Amino acid sequence: MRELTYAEALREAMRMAMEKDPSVFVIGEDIGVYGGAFGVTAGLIDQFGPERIIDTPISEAGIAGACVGAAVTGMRPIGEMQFSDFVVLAMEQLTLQAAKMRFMFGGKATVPMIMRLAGGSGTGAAAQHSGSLEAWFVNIPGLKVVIPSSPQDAKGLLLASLYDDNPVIFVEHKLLYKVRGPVPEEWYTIPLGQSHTVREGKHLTVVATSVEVMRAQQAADALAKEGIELEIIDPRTLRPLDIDPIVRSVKKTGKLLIVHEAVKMGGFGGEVAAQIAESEAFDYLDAPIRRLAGLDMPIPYNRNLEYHAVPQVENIVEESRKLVEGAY
Amino acid sequence: MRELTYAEALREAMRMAMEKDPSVFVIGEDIGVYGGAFGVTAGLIDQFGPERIIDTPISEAGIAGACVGAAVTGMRPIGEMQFSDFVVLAMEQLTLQAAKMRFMFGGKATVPMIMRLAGGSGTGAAAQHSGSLEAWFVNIPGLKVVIPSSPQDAKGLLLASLYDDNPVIFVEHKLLYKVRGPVPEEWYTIPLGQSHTVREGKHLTVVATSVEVMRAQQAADALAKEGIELEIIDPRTLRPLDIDPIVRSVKKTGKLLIVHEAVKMGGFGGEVAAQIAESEAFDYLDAPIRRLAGLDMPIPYNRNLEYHAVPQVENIVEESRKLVEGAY
Amino acid sequence: MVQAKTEKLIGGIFAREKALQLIDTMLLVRSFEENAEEMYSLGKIHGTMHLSIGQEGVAVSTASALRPKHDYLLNVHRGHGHFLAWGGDLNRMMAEFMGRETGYCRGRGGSMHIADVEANNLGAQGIVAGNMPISVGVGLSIKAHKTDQVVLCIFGDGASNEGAFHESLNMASIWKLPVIYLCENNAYAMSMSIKKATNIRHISQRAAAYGMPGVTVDGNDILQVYETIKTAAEYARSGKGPYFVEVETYRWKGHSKSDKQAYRTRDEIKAWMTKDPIARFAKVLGLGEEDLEQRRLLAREKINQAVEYAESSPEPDVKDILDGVYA
Amino acid sequence: MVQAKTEKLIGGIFAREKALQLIDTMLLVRSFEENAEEMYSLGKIHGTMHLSIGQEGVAVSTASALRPKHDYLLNVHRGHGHFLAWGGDLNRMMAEFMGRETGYCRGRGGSMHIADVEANNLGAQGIVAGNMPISVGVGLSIKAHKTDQVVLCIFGDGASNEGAFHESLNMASIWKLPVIYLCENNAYAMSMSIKKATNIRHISQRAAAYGMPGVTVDGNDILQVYETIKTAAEYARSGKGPYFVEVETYRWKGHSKSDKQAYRTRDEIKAWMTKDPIARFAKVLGLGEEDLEQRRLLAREKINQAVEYAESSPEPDVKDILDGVYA
Ligand SMILES: Cc1ncc(C[n+]2csc(CCOP(=O)(O)OP(=O)(O)O)c2C)c(N)n1
Ligand SMILES: Cc1ncc(C[n+]2csc(CCOP(=O)(O)OP(=O)(O)O)c2C)c(N)n1
Ligand SMILES: [Mg+2]
Ligand SMILES: [Mg+2]
Repeated sequence: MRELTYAEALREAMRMAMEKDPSVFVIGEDIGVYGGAFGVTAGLIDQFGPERIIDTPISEAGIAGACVGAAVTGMRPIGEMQFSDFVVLAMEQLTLQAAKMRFMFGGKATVPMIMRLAGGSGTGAAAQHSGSLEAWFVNIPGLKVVIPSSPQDAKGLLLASLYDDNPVIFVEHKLLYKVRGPVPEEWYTIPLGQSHTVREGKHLTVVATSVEVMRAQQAADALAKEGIELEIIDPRTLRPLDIDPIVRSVKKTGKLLIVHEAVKMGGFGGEVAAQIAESEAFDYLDAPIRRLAGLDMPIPYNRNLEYHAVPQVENIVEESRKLVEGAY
Repeated sequence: MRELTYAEALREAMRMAMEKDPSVFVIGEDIGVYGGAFGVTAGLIDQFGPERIIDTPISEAGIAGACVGAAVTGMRPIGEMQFSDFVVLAMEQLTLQAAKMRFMFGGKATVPMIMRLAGGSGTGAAAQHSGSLEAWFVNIPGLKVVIPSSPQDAKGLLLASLYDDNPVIFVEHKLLYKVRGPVPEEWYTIPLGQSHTVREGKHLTVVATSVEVMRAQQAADALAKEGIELEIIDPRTLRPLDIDPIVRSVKKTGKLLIVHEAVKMGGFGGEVAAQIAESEAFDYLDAPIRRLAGLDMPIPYNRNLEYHAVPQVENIVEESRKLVEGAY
Repeated sequence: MVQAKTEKLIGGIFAREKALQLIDTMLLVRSFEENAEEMYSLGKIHGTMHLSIGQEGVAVSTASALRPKHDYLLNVHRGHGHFLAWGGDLNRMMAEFMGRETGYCRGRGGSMHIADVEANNLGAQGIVAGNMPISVGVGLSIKAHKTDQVVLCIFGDGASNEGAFHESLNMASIWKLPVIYLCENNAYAMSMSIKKATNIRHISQRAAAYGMPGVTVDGNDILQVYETIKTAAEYARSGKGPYFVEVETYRWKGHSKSDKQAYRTRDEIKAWMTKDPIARFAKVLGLGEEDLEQRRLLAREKINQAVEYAESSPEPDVKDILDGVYA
Repeated sequence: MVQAKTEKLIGGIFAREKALQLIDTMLLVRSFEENAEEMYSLGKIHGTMHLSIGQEGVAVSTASALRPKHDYLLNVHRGHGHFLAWGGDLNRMMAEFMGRETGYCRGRGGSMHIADVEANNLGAQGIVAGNMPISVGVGLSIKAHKTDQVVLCIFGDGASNEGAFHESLNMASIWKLPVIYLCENNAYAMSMSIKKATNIRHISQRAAAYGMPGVTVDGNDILQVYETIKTAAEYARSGKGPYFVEVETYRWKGHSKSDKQAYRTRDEIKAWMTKDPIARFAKVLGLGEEDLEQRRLLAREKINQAVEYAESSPEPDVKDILDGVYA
């Protein structure tokens, strides 16, 4: 199949949507001639013009509000937070307005919008430009939270999010933008709320998200040589969470490792662990549930420290081995 | 011992601190002559004047920034968010500045500030004035998160937070403000990071926070008549979390129920469940870990719906009974 | 001066019939709130609410200068008057206040979130200035749909110190969005006097920071507000961009239920009560007290009927508790 | 005119010695950034950085009009010049850029977060306008401690559209806090022209919205900036409150490493390069090219020594990775 980078796949999804549907527009900082800080929207302004690829002043709350107001009056806006960290400035519009509006109005309004966040560490951007904040949104009813880990998922999930009538927080990862993979040329959607079993295996269930899915796959390749088979599941949507495939997998493997880049304490992994611990899979667990996640610290500038602040392939290999060999 | 309400206990702590230490001041909306939306700061302005009890314009980011800037230059500010929901407008200052400043500066700055949040539902204030957002802050290294459930804890934890050199998010509950309880008259502190076993019992460990501690105690009284003994543990500090007493308790009871008002999905309960599921207590569990928490919805206006949106005494009674009777 | 205006208006644009409707709507709003206050103290309404008694003139004059249901309304927390002036149905409004299934928001929203989406009334607002960023999006939507609608975005003096105010007015201005920013300056934000909260004489001076026209008018002078909003609406509809209108008015009652009003004097309140927009406009129309009393009774009657309607309406069923969270 | 000023300054307040120091600091800043850019392309520095080449005049004139170390600095992301002008040590600065343990932030902060807390330099800022709410708190702290310090809060044109700008200026004004708000208007916020981002001619016009004095001056005219900051500082120190200074300048380089600069023309850049603050001030001082070259070489030499220092400094030890998260 034809290959695209994750960034190109996102761009293609936006282009197809805008060609088909005049109610779709993109709004954010430097997304026009600049093409976005990570080039995701490169060239779109040439095709759709400044009325539909809207460059904004540096006003994140304004960007979010522009999406909310347009969505509730019939548009399907796609907002961009240049770095996911900046969403801290848009929390009021996203969590008190977009997420609650439909409910507060007795189910009589819809807010079909997407807010794209460029998240994650690994580029030396330090503590204020490397955040992984998805767990915040998972705690907010009314929102959906999508976090693609491959070019194919990026396109299919973006198109599905666009035609979901609820506000969607779409969490991307800077290190994935340049990753290439097969992407169907046609219009396709990947339903929200469907976990994806990326790799089958019988010794250990690994639930990973975003960039950690890629790392888990590399770890699995390495462990396969030792005869250890990982089953990797990517939830892809964190809210709603499709837990059943994970339950089934844990019943098969008896072991669960959860891997994400976000800080462990209070991170999304806790929710997965809790749901498994209260599920029927609980009786099949023959080892404690383990979480491998970001260290309890902001992302440091120094390259080496930054590398060690989040789970890398070798950490997944080691932790998986320990679990399978019964170290816990 | 002399009894005070939770609000009075908080006020006494602030008064004692301000009498002793000129670097302490309080800043927020309508905390002066109005005395605060819930009367917590009533009368303080008469004693300390408008320079130390600072009424602000409606500018939550500004309030948070005022605390950050004052704290890093030698003051010990206490900020107030009139309703916890409004903290969504201060997330940048709290999570990107206050929480990370010390680390980003190589450990060379301290930010000793408190941000008090009036949280929770039960007053008919509806979806934008009833939030329980503590889980967000638990995912942010650099912050401490304190959530008192009684007047005695309120005073002791506030004084401890004030003399902790890190930024503290101090989560209060509207329904607790009028609750009375014994409060020592002297200056005392309750160390941050110490769980409190509120009640001993052998059949089931209940981890509860804030208003749910009170409800859990009432549930325990009811169940005691049936011979079911709950052991209730209040973490009191969510970050850092003192998990050991919970681990010990679960090893004793073999069962764990986590109760909080915040929405279950992505809530703090997941972190507790995960830490127990990866602890040595895991092998002692003879039932799945259960969480009783807010329904997956914004808080509704209608009184009856609002009541049913969060765990009440009867829900805790029923869930505890099921767990003890082996329904899961 | 006002008299002159009156003649012109009563004669021309503004038929006496319409003027009388405004009086009746003001009376309805006031009765509604007096009743709501009473029901609250009787425990029939819970939560909190923000009464606009003394400010009714702004609501009726503004709505009458616009095209309710065609234009968009982004209402404020102190918005009962605007809700009714926008054509809100009294029964369904009362039902919402009493948390009934027949209310505008099926009892889920209450006073702070009451909305009538079909009428392009996008709801009252629980967050100060929370509707301002939304106004930018609605404005973009109107531009995209190429209609001649405008957005009426209402907020108080206190909202003018929120960051959202700044970002929104700037965006609306650079993109020439059809938004009327109506600032109801009632002198206080809860307990905070606008004199202490800012260092300027008129909030409308801030419009200049965005290259936007801004004016300040007497909010209790119905005809003046009416004309100003008309001007603003023409400006916005013609594609020139947003327009900022500050109206000076005053709330007679406390901010909400918990207010002891230690921050202001009885005299100040009394002084403002002499500027009652209802009495003032009645005078302009040469309406006598008995005539007014007649109309007041009719308003009360409507309120009583609405209460009956609401009280006989069902409460939401707990089994439907999750309704409306997701589409 | 400038000549006149110069005489006065060079003669009086502003000894020729000091003027020559400013030249040397500007040369140092420029060499530092030229070097940093090169090291970046060689992969010796990672992450991102924001070069201020072309804007050095603002940094040296501002710091020289204040009392570095006594006053407080809330620096901006494009703040290398201000850092050095505030008295930053070249070696420890270079070490920070290279992520070494000997750096100001032990290699944890890098260009965007470099701080020197002992010198009351409270750090560069990764968040646009993120330092503005903090300026309010530092101002309150100065008031509480009753010192004659001022806060220098630096930000760009783009920051003036953030909500934080609005809330902070308003609070600083109503409480008369000793803050100098220095807006470095270099015409663009990343790719966004200030002409598109706002609807006003000068950002300083916004000061009026807070009842604060505001002026706009040529940021590449060292003497003018120096005098303006002096005035602002006296105003702030005397308890009159905050002061807003907009300096018009221009960045010669791209916004950061990823910038193709499709949003501006070569001609525009060329035109601004003729307004080089270093060349201009050298002219004012009657400094010849060979003299200047001499000084340039001295600056380069210092840079090379700093690079040696940094390269011979240890990287942080991974076992200390959690250091500094909590006090
Ligand atoms: C972001 C936010 N901060 C604070 C509040 C609490 N609050 C509700 S109304 C109000 C006063 C608003 O004053 P103003 O804007 O002047 O409107 P008024 O009530 O005077 O009509 C406050 C502080 C809120 N609802 N939202
Ligand atoms: C809140 C926030 N939004 C966006 C960014 C990304 N960003 C960094 S610098 C910059 C441009 C800032 O422009 P300006 O304030 O004019 O300063 P300049 O870079 O021109 O010196 C942007 C958009 C950020 N760091 N923080
Ligand atoms: Mg007001
Ligand atoms: Mg700029």
